[in-house]
Amino acid sequence: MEREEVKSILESLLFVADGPLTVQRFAEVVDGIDKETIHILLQELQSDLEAPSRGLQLVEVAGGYQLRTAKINGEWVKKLLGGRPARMGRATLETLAIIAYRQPITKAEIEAIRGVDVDGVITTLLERTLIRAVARKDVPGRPFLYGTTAEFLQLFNLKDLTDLPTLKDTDEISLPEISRDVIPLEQAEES
Amino acid sequence: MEREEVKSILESLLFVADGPLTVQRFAEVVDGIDKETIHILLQELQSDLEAPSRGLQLVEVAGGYQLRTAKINGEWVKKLLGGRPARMGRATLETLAIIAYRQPITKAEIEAIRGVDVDGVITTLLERTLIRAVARKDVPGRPFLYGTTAEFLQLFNLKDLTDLPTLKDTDEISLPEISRDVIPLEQAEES
Amino acid sequence: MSTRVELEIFEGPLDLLLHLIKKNELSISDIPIATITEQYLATLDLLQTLSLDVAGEFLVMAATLIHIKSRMLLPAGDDGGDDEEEGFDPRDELVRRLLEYQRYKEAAQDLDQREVLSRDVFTRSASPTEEAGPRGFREVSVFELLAALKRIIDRLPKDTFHEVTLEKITVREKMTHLLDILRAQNSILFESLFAAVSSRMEIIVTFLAMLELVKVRAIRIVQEEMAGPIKIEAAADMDGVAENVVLDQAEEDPYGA
Repeated sequence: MEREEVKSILESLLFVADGPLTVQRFAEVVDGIDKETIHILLQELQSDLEAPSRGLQLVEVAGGYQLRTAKINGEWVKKLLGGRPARMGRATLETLAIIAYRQPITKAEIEAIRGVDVDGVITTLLERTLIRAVARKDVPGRPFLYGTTAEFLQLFNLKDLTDLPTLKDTDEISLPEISRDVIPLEQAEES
Repeated sequence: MEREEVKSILESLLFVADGPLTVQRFAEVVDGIDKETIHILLQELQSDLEAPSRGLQLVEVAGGYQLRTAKINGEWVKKLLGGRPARMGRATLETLAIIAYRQPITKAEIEAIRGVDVDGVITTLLERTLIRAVARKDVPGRPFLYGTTAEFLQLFNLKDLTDLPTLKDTDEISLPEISRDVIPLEQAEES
Repeated sequence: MSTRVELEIFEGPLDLLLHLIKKNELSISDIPIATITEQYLATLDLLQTLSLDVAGEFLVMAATLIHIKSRMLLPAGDDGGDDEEEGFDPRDELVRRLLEYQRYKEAAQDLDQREVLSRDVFTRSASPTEEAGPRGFREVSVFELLAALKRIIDRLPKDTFHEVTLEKITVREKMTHLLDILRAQNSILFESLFAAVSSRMEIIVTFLAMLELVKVRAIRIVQEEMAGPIKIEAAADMDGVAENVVLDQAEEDPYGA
């Protein structure tokens, strides 16, 4: 198959896909094309889209590639689509950040960090499938441990969890130490 | 606004639109741009997409413009989408609804309600394990009685069968009555 | 847990403390605990004066601050003996919590500044079956219709008084009625179709009439977005298709007297 043809097919597939497409998936669908070629063509597509007259971008997100509108056109798109979901509140964002960086984590552990009850927020995040229960913690009460989902990566345009910006180290205090300290607090709180 | 910018916006809008966009609609959203310019830019976009490396086409349909995949890539698109559970057709949904509300039910009884042969649909539903044969009816021929499965509940996000949007308050108008009334219409349709 | 109308501005006691520390340009690792406790309590007082409900967490923190303050006043080694470590500071635990909270607060801000999907950037929302239909509306499933129907029925008064007199309304009449409406205005909201309907039997009959017209493809039932309003609209050749069906029904009508 011609290079141009394959590129054209990749664009078609990206256009109709429901979510990010992995190079693996492209290779399965367009058989006979090696992953290396697919990779190169996707890079090409990516740079084609950087032209100022183009209104799309090809992002690497949640382990795959996805076409999205250019950020600069966000306001116009919003105008076309009309009323869009409101901004995510701070409580939601903070809880999500804690789960993203500390997963798997229990509700009690999140509450110890935020200093407030997070029941409602957890429910919202579960409903939006931004987090999911991944396991139960082997402590009394066997609480759920929560982790983030592929939808979370998609929402914030992240390739994978390592793509999360590094937590700013504000001080010499290391994370493990903090969590060790946090556990007794929870127990105290529960009793 | 720069010409390039507007072209970029048009591409973004076409990308996210649910249906064809009229020049009028573009003009409403991107205010300050005259329809003539929009028209010219859309023509430009249309010819850009004719390049062999592009996988989309801009079609004029129902009085508006819509981005679609290039016809030539149809097979690949189908292959990609075929890998996922396809959207359920109306016949399948209707049959499933009848089974859900009237289970256990025989094929003949479903056909009496729908007024059409449901062999193919039943096979599909069995293959997708949305229904299963739960028993045989004690009538001549001892036909299978079908009921829904756990997968069915999952697919429609139902806790259990009582969670179906039943017409609880309309018990006095039982379904058999409805089906009796519906049959003549369907027969009319077939003739 | 008390209702938390109050401190939408403060996400919790830690957030309020961070705010006070920042406002006073203090260092987290060396908080003048007396000053901060005073300001913290003053803020809570203010909120209570404004008749705002102060959540339990804020009060727990107030107690913690007062406790730390009291321990700061004790001479070293005089505080019960469970903190023998050299250089123990009663503020340590609080400092740790504040630093950790601040870290995630910043991480949350970073997340918020990314290209957020459906806020800054958008993916396609249309159904992938490109050649399927000229319109991007999604067709509504039977289940969604039944759910919508149930909502309408639920709104009806529970009495079934009128049922007897209204039973004579026929599917055919309803079909004709619906076609008339659509001829006049091309589309109608599902719910408004039932607005003037007062008995369950009439609702069912109306619903059946609608289903019949869908079946023969005289009308389409569409929805612009999930959970959005359901719309009934005329199909391209509504009249051509519907006429036969309605006429055929004229002969024998199961709902007729």
